[in-house]
Amino acid sequence: KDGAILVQSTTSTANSGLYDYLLPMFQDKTGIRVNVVAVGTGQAIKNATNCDGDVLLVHAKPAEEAFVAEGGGVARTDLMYNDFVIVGPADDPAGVGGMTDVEAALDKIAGSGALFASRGDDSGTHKKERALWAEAGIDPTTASGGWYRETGSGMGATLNTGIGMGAYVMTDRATWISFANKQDYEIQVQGDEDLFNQYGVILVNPEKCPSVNAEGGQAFIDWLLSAEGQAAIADYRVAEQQLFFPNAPQ
Amino acid sequence: MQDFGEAVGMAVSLVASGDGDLIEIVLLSLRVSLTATALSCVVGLLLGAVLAVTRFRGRQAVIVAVNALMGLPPVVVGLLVYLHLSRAGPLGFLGLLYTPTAMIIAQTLLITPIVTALSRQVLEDLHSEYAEQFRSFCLSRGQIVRALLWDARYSLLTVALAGFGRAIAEVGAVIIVGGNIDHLTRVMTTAIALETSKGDLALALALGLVLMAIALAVNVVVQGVRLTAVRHAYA
Amino acid sequence: MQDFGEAVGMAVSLVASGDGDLIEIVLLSLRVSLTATALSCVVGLLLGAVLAVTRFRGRQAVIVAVNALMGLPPVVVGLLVYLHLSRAGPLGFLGLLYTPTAMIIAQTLLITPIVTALSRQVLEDLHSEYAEQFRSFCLSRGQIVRALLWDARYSLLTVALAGFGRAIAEVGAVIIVGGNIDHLTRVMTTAIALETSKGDLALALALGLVLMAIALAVNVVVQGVRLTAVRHAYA
Amino acid sequence: MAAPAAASGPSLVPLKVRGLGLALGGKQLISGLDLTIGGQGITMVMGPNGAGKSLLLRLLHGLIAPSAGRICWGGHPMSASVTRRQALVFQKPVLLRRSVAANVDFVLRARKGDARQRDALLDRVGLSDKAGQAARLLSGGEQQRVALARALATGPEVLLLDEPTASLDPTSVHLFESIIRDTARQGVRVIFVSHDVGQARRMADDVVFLHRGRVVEHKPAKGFFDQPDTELARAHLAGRLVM
Amino acid sequence: MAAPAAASGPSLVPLKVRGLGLALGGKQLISGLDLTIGGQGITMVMGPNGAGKSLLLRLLHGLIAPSAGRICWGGHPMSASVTRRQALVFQKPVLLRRSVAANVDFVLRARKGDARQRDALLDRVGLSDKAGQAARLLSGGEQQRVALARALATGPEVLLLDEPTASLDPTSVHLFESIIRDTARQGVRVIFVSHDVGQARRMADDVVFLHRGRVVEHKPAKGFFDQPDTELARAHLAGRLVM
Ligand SMILES: Nc1ncnc2c1ncn2[C@@H]1O[C@H](COP(=O)(O)OP(=O)(O)OP(=O)(O)O)[C@@H](O)[C@H]1O
Ligand SMILES: Nc1ncnc2c1ncn2[C@@H]1O[C@H](COP(=O)(O)OP(=O)(O)OP(=O)(O)O)[C@@H](O)[C@H]1O
Ligand SMILES: [Mg+2]
Ligand SMILES: [Mg+2]
Repeated sequence: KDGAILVQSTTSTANSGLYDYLLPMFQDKTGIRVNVVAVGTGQAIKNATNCDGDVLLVHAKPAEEAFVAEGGGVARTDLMYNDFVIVGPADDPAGVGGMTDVEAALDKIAGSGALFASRGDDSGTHKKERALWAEAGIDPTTASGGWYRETGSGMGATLNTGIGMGAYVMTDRATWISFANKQDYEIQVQGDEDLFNQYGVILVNPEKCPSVNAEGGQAFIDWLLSAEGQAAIADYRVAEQQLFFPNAPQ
Repeated sequence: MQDFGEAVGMAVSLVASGDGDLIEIVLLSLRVSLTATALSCVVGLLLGAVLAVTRFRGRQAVIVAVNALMGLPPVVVGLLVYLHLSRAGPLGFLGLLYTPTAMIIAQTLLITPIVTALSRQVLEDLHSEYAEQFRSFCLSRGQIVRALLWDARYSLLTVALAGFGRAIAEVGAVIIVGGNIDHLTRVMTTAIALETSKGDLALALALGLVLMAIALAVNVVVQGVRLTAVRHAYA
Repeated sequence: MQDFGEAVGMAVSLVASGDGDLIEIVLLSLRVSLTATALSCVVGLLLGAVLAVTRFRGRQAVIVAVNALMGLPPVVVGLLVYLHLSRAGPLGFLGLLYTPTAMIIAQTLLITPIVTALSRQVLEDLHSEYAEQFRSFCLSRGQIVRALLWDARYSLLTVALAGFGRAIAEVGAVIIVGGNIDHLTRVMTTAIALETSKGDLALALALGLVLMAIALAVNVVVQGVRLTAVRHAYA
Repeated sequence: MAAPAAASGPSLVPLKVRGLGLALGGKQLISGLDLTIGGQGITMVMGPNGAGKSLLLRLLHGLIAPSAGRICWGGHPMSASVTRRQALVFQKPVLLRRSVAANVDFVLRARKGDARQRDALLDRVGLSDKAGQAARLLSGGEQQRVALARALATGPEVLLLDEPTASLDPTSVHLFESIIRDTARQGVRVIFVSHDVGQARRMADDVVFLHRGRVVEHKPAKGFFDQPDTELARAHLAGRLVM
Repeated sequence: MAAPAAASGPSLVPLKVRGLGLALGGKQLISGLDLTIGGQGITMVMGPNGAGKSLLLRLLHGLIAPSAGRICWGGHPMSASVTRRQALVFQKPVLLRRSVAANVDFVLRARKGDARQRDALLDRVGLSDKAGQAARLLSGGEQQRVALARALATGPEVLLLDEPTASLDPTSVHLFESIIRDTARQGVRVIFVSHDVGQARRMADDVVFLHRGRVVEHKPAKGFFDQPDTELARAHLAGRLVM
């Protein structure tokens, strides 16, 4: 147990199976065991603020930067990205299939009366979704409980719920590809630059939190950002699709 | 730990503010869990009584199974109900998924075994005293069951409260079949889970305190009824 | 609904395969929940017995409070334990967060009120018969408590099983204080929650069935012990 | 009072018991017990503590199944419908956690008796003024009264009484004896367990003397008391039966 | 058998009861009861069902608190330490869900008595051969024996007996009477409730006659039985007391 490090992570990376792929490689190389706690982004940051973790790996850039600014973390580094997509039932009641302009697609969904399931949990994904609605000039919360359904849950749970009620859902691609309960759902909207989804990695500040395993944590971050780690991220595939695209600054 | 102090203050001001959203959530929690408790008492007390008074081959096995079902995980109950009520499921046409009704169904399934197992034990203990006298009176099974339920009613209240406690505290099943949809199916526990995942632990705890206050209020009412009734009753 | 058939098959082959990861998770679940049940029986049965036999001002209030605490939401317990054990918390120096010990603590807190409330009722019912005789014997409170616990032991087993059921099925508390860390703190219920969030409902259900099988096994063992003991015992 | 439901089929007497045996908890408590009770009247069952008197009443009432032998009531083998036509006053009254009145009402309702009988029944056993009281808070003797009232409420053809006057005061003993004699006179067959030799002399038409689960003697009362056949019975009546 | 623990302080007699009152459930069950019991011997308490005999024993034993008046045992007001020096055999024996032997052991252990007394006690009440049996499956009379054995196991200075022979066979009644007489002779003060007039004549040194929660008469036995002062007592003894 000694020497092991604890990563506070979002559920999306954990649920995609990325860690199951990466961690054995890292451990083989360094002998350091990595334990992952996968929770909502907000809870992950809160846990890290309470010093309950060595590394933070989430996707909510403004919140991450605030965390570092307040002294919770040493520094934030871009790690990888993927993108968000909007999935919907095959019969596509709002007729958004194939659209690449996400604001237009949201506008159409809002106008059609078709259901839209939002995470509603203040997570990175949820924040992104709200920003997109704002850009589309729509305030869906006025329809909360109507066609706009805020599930207040993680990505997987929101997908289960959305699919259960036939609602459109915005999800990160990694979660979607590895999601097993797709039923008749398909990706309807993708490819807009606005759907970009950046992941960052932060070492929890050992000055503020003396219990932090700074050495191990830094080793893990260094490995992730190294050419080897980045290549490993790029190599991870589910259903023959790449889930994450490494973009650490070289 | 400052969160805890913060939570207490927040809980008080939440309650004091009479926030409309909170009231909505509280009322839905009560509606769902009280209905589920009532339904599972109807079924569970009867089943428990029948198990307590009848002797049949395999009875021990049934008792073991019911006791084991007290360990039914809420998530599993949620999934089973979800699979039945989902659009692809056999009862999908009812359109019940993500409604309070679905949540009531799930909680009822979850706590019926608890009420059954515990009331079986309570009633069997009482029946060990009454059994021969009842057989002498040649009572029908229905008469025996009714007499036991009536004479053990004060002890059974505690059983019902255990069921209610499980229901009102439960999150795994209602979040799957209810979806924690704001203004539709959000209850106290799913709201707490949400605030927790947001990292707003103080608010989550504050909601938890409110929930405990509600549970306490229900228990006070029940105890009040019990004491009033006992005053006119027969040891 | 095909998921359900799939789940049954999957559960069978999971168990048959003797998968090492599954065994690890099962053993941890059992270790955590059995330990928590044992601890809460030590505390809860004693408290329940003391509440059953003593009369003091405010006793009714304590009983109502304990009954209400049966409705303690696991997430709230998880948060409270988290806030204490977190590095930033008062007991953070112990380094217990995200360990099985933390999970045991959380589950113990969760089920102790259940064991207390239910055993209080069972023992009070028995005590109503014994009370005068015991007072005539001038027993100390400790002697009374011990005698009641012993004479009610078969009924109290059902109470303990209710506590165990709540513990083994519980996910909200252990996931917060345990973190559902693979190979460290992953138990059956957190694994089920994980598979559910991955959308692998069949696997989630299969794990749920395995969990039920475990609960059943525990209950079979307990019932076996009970029946063997009753055969040598006194009505 | 409920008149015996004589209309409900052929009579339950004579009672014929053949080769009755009962083993419980690995012990042979009753063995090879033969007994024939016919006609009308009151049969007293006597015998030392632990002889098996209460077990015999339970067997005759169908509450426990014998491990050997047969019990026939008027040609009917033991069955629920035979039980229904009898009433048993237990040695320890088992009262419901209800009022005295509710205890009687319970039986009247369960047996579809006439609800208006209740007050008459309570009056007859001297409990009119306790109707509203919690039955389980009654004194020992008062509890036995409730038990008798309930038994009468079923309108039995056979009345099995297990030491029903053990806790009664002398006046009430006489009252009960006269109630029971009246009941017997109306055609109800009474089988009565008692340790009270004086009572047995006053009440019995015939006496069954049990010892260690066997019928040692069964004789008309006069003969039994004046000239018991066995040394056991003689010693019992004299209060010097050594175990 | 446990000899009375006479060493444990000044004697509990005389008993003085002054103005004793008890109200339960809104009913005045005992009122203005005065009673003085001194010296040695056996005091019989008699009276009709519901007179308050069992309640009086409970009050004298400190199990319930009076609503008026005082009880003094040898100058000590009622207290736990007085209760500890007494034993009460209840009208309905309350047996633990254990074996006969364990029921006696329980008391011996609780009162730090000598564990080796158990077999002697069981032998004395005629239960040696039932030591291993479940106490609650015993016959009525056997249960009363266990209750007496347990009471003797506490080595009391005062023995309160509530109809302890009501379910016993004639031989055992004699056995119990001689045990109780022996115990009284060893200096234990015995207060004995019974409905059995014959027994009272055999045993009593003095008689307290209770009626409706009041002491109607308290006289030496001979005087009470031959020449009761009151019509009530006369009627009671004759079995013709009308309520
Ligand atoms: N379930 C049982 N298991 C073992 N022994 C039993 C059981 N029930 C009764 N006995 C024993 O059977 C014997 C006869 O019991 P029963 O109650 O018939 O006695 P009884 O003749 O009615 O005595 P009493 O005059 O004391 O009432 C007793 O010794 C009792 O201990
Ligand atoms: N808790 C109570 N509440 C109300 N009434 C009670 C309570 N306890 C006893 N009584 C009544 O008090 C009266 C006296 O009871 P007690 O048991 O002392 O009678 P007793 O003289 O022992 O009669 P018995 O000869 O039948 O044993 C009875 O009428 C009984 O119904
Ligand atoms: Mg008997
Ligand atoms: Mg009495």
